[in-house]
Amino acid sequence: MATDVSTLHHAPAKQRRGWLEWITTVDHKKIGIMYAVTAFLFFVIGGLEALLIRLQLGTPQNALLTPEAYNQVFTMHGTTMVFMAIMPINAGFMNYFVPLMIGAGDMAYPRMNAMSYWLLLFGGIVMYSSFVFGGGAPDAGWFAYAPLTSTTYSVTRGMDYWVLGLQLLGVSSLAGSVNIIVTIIRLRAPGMRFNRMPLFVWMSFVTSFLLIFALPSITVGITLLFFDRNFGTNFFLPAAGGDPLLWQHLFWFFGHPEVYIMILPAFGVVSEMLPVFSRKPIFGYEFVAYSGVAIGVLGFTVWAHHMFATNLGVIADTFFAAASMLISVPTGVKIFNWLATLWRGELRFKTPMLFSLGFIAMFVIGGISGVSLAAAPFDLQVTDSYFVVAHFHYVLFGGAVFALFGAAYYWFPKITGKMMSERIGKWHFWILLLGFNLTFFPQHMLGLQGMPRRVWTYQQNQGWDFYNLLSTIGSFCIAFATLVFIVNFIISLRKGAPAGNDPWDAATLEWATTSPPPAHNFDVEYIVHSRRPLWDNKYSGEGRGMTINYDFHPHLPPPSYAPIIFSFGLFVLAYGMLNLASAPLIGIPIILVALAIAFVGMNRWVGEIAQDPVL
Amino acid sequence: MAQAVVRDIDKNDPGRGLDLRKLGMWTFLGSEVFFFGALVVTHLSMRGVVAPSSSKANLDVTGVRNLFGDNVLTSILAFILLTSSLTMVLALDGVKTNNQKRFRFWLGATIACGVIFLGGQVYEFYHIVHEGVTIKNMMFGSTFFFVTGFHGTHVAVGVVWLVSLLVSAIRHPERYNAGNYMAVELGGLYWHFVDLVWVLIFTVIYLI
Amino acid sequence: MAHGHDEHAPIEHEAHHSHAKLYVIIFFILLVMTGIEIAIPIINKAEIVVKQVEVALLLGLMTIKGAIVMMFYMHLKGDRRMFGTLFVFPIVCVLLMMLGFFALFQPELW
Amino acid sequence: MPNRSPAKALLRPTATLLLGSVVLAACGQKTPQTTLNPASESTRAIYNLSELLFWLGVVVFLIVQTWLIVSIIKYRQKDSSQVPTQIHGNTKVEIAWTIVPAIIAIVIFVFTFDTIRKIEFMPDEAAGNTLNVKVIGHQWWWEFQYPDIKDANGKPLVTANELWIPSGSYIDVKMTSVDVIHDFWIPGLAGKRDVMPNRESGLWFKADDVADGAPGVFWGQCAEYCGGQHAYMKMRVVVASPADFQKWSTEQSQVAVNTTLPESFTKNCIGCHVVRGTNAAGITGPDLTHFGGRMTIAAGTVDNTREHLYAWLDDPDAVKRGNIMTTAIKADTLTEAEINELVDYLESLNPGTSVKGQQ
Repeated sequence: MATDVSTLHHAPAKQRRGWLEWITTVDHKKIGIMYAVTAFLFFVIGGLEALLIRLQLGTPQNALLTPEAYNQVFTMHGTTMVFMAIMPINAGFMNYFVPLMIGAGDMAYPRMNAMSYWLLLFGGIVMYSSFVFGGGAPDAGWFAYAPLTSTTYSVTRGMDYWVLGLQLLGVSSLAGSVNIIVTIIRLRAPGMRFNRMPLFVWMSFVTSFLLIFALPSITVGITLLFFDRNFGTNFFLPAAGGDPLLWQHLFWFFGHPEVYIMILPAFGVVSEMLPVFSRKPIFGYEFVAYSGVAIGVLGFTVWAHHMFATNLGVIADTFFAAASMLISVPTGVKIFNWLATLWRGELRFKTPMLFSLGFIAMFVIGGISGVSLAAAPFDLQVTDSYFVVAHFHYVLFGGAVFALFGAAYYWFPKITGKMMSERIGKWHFWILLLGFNLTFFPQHMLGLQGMPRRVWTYQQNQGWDFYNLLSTIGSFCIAFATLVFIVNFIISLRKGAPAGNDPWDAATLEWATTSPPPAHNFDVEYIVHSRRPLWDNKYSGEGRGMTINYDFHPHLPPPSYAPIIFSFGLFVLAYGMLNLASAPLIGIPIILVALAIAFVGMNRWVGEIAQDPVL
Repeated sequence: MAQAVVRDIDKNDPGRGLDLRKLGMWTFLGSEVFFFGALVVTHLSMRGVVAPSSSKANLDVTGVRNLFGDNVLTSILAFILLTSSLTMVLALDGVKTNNQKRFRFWLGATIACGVIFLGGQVYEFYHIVHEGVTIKNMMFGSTFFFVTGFHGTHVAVGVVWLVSLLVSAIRHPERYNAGNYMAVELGGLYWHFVDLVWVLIFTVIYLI
Repeated sequence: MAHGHDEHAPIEHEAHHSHAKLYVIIFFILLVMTGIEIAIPIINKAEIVVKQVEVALLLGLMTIKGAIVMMFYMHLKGDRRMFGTLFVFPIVCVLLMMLGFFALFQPELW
Repeated sequence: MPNRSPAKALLRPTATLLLGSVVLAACGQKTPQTTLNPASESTRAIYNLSELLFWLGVVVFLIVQTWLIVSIIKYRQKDSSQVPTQIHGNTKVEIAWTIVPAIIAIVIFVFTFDTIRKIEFMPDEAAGNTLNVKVIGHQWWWEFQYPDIKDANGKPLVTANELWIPSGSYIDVKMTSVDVIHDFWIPGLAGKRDVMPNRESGLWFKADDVADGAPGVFWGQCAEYCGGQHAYMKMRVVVASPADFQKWSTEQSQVAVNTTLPESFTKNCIGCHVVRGTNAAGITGPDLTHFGGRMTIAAGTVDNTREHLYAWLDDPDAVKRGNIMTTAIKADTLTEAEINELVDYLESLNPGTSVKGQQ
């Protein structure tokens, strides 16, 4: 820190080539790409698990999967999609675009950013290695209700892998969120006041706060669970006085905000795309931004609506029903503002726009079923039935996944410098829309006809056969649509038309730099004067949206091995913890090795900070 | 000229010129508040539970709490941690006033207090386990060791942090002065937070 | 635009003014309050005041102690507002949630 | 509505879809576990609430989709060089559409609260007309106890997987679990309630009247994921007229109609099962005293017929993989003769009043 920063400005950073370039990178754009690609791989894995589920349920009394296999598959499907697909895809887009949209050169802590990514990858590996080393994957459902998670009822090591995988993913998310928050508070370009930030940045900001406030609760929960399973405590074991409901409180206090953690970035992306393709500003910027904040705050007061069936009592039922319904107000405001953004615009139906419109149409259905679930008595009939499965897929697939596919089409030109094929993109959209509705709409009916969720099979002649078959057919349409996307991605990556800096005639700062952006993002510093700096410069006159400061010295920290070494130490530590109670003679040496690796990484890291005062 | 424009335009921004690492530290501590909140809720809602089949089933909360006597040991620990907060802030005062000697002395004193606190906690745990309350055999023990253990872990991390700070301060004295004290301030913030948690734990677990 | 370093710092900064005296005074205030805290349950063994009042007294003292540590030792008093907001907002949230949790689910604890 | 024709265009497919599912349900498709055919006061109250929710949902759905489709048709880009008027917002309009969802939410809340009141508090008139039932969840079957009805030994009457109740009475259900969390759900009669270990939860319901000799059968199922065979933790609820119920309960509280245990039963079964009037007194498995009259085997997994029972005793793991009986009976544990002997005996345990085979 004694080093004068100015001497570092033009020092050429050592660039490594090939795969080492990716392993050592601290560039938020490369990290964002790694996040997105890894998350997409997990999305595909989770999708294959979903296909297995649908194949098994396509016909009554099917024997494709044993109950044990089915239970592991649906548990891993949920866990994968929530923690390893949607959350990290969001994190990937945030990583790539938050700094660009606020006119910053990088994230606040580039090395910590790399660590967040590596912990995501390692956490996923820990979780999936349970298939190989754990005697079976986790099998207690993604919300892992005690005491089904105890060693009595979940006899494989799967749940221990689940706990340790989640711990790594939790550290990853916590570090990533602190990074985003600090980046947004501190690194906004001059003049980009909070109420001028792009709405995607706003939603990233809110999401990150939700994460740092919600994660501790599940961290405590899974640590207690780990102690119950390994060190003989009885927190959740009713036979010894423990309380399974405590788990539900700890889990859902995290779990409900988690829903908004997954959907708010999608709201943000849609709020970026709709105005661009309507060629109008977002209608009611403040209402859209603050309703996001309101959703975030209210999200912490509704966790027990997942527990209506546990006999909470009239007072708690009433409170949580009311609070949950209240959330429909800011959500409704957002939807109306999006619709008003379209009104009297000049709509261009490019693929990202199609996905945004599809998002609105589908999300509304999920919202309506969501409000009905908040009505506690109705919830008592349909909770834990396929109606709930339909509801949250309309929210998380029809909502988040549609928006994120849209974002992929929207930002692909910026990331790669090439356009994605519009023709294939439209095929992708329509097949996905069809397949999605075919898969999940019948599930409303299934729930109303009394089919519980998480059943590995069912008997015929209960009025469920036809809807299940439809749903299974639909799921293959979704799989096919995803294949179309992958094909489009590969073709466009190779032969896509050159994109240019600003292919969509957009409004925000990421389109002011080249596609793909240089390592330091911007050659100049922008001084922002409006919410749509680029648009206003184009349409209201040069200098109305932003002015340029040429006296600008971008500085980037050099590539570093420290983050991956440190993360690898934590990764090894997870396996040490797994063996600590069952085989201490193996576990303790592994832990010591792991701590040594982590120490090496940390030591390097501290040394690098001393050279270059950025975490 | 451009710099002047920047300054002017940023005048009212709440994020203007904040130290990056300090910002991150406060954000992280905000998250830690929720962490200890969840732990304390767990303790409060579970500590009174008497296990139906526990070997110490007849020992209820009052019975266990008698093990603490009139909290003599805990009161001493509270006193030590309080003192360590004073020494920590004096160490920061030392570096801010370019007084290397005071800085290192008080930093060393803080570390010493931390180590004594940990020793005291180990002794306390030993004593309680000796009386037959373990993390396994009753709910009070489980939650008590869990909450205080997590706090102790935080203290231990703090001690390691401050030791590495002290080593660095001795090896590179030029890095710590009135213009460059953020590393000390960050360590201090963490340390005071741990003290703050003890203020909470001391009241909620031992006194109430 | 380097990260977080507006001031291109010369190596030797002018020394700040020392606040050691204030810190020691604060320490003694905290010490006295802790002493009162410890004394309350011992004195009240005879049930001079009802348990609820005792608990309220202890929680009140705890809050004041915490606030003093935050304001003076963690320098929130006089520091930039953003830091305090980032820390105090979660504290307020956690307290409200705890109140809500115990009111709705563990009313017997009151 | 600003534009009529698209609204109409949307109404038709919606109606078709809704009608379609009703038709589907009506023609030949049995839906024994449906929530849409309430047969008790509380489920009717819930059904009424869900109708309100449905129609409000349809209105919101139509408004949003119409608005969306009209915008798409009306404002598609005509001239790529044209920049539309830049509208940034309109505070009055936005306040309006903040208030409108709030009003809808309040309306829903008022009806929700009313329904909560209706289904949570048992009415005063229930006093004197209440039957207590205790539900105990096991992995993966249901135990039912009637504290008000004593069996021949003076203990509460116990049955398994088939709950008989009198119509017109208030059924006060208390429940708990011996292992993990289950959930008691008979969609036609009551909403879900978690069945938790070490805790007692409860609900009440009052089934609609049925005629003498024409009991109604309702299907129910565990609704909280409870491990391997969560899918086959089913139950049947038989709503009988008070007279029929009286007859049934009198029969049920007797000892078994056949108290001569075959040797293979003594050898293999009495450790886990009760047959009242004999020395079979195990409590791990379901009470078998009047097994022959029950509708299903293995908690609703298969119908109670000789063939199914034979298959079940031959290899329970093949019928319901992983259930606790597989720890005692493997594929080769029993000989053919023993199985036939057991089937004969178990099917003989039928006291008379039964709805077996008539669902």
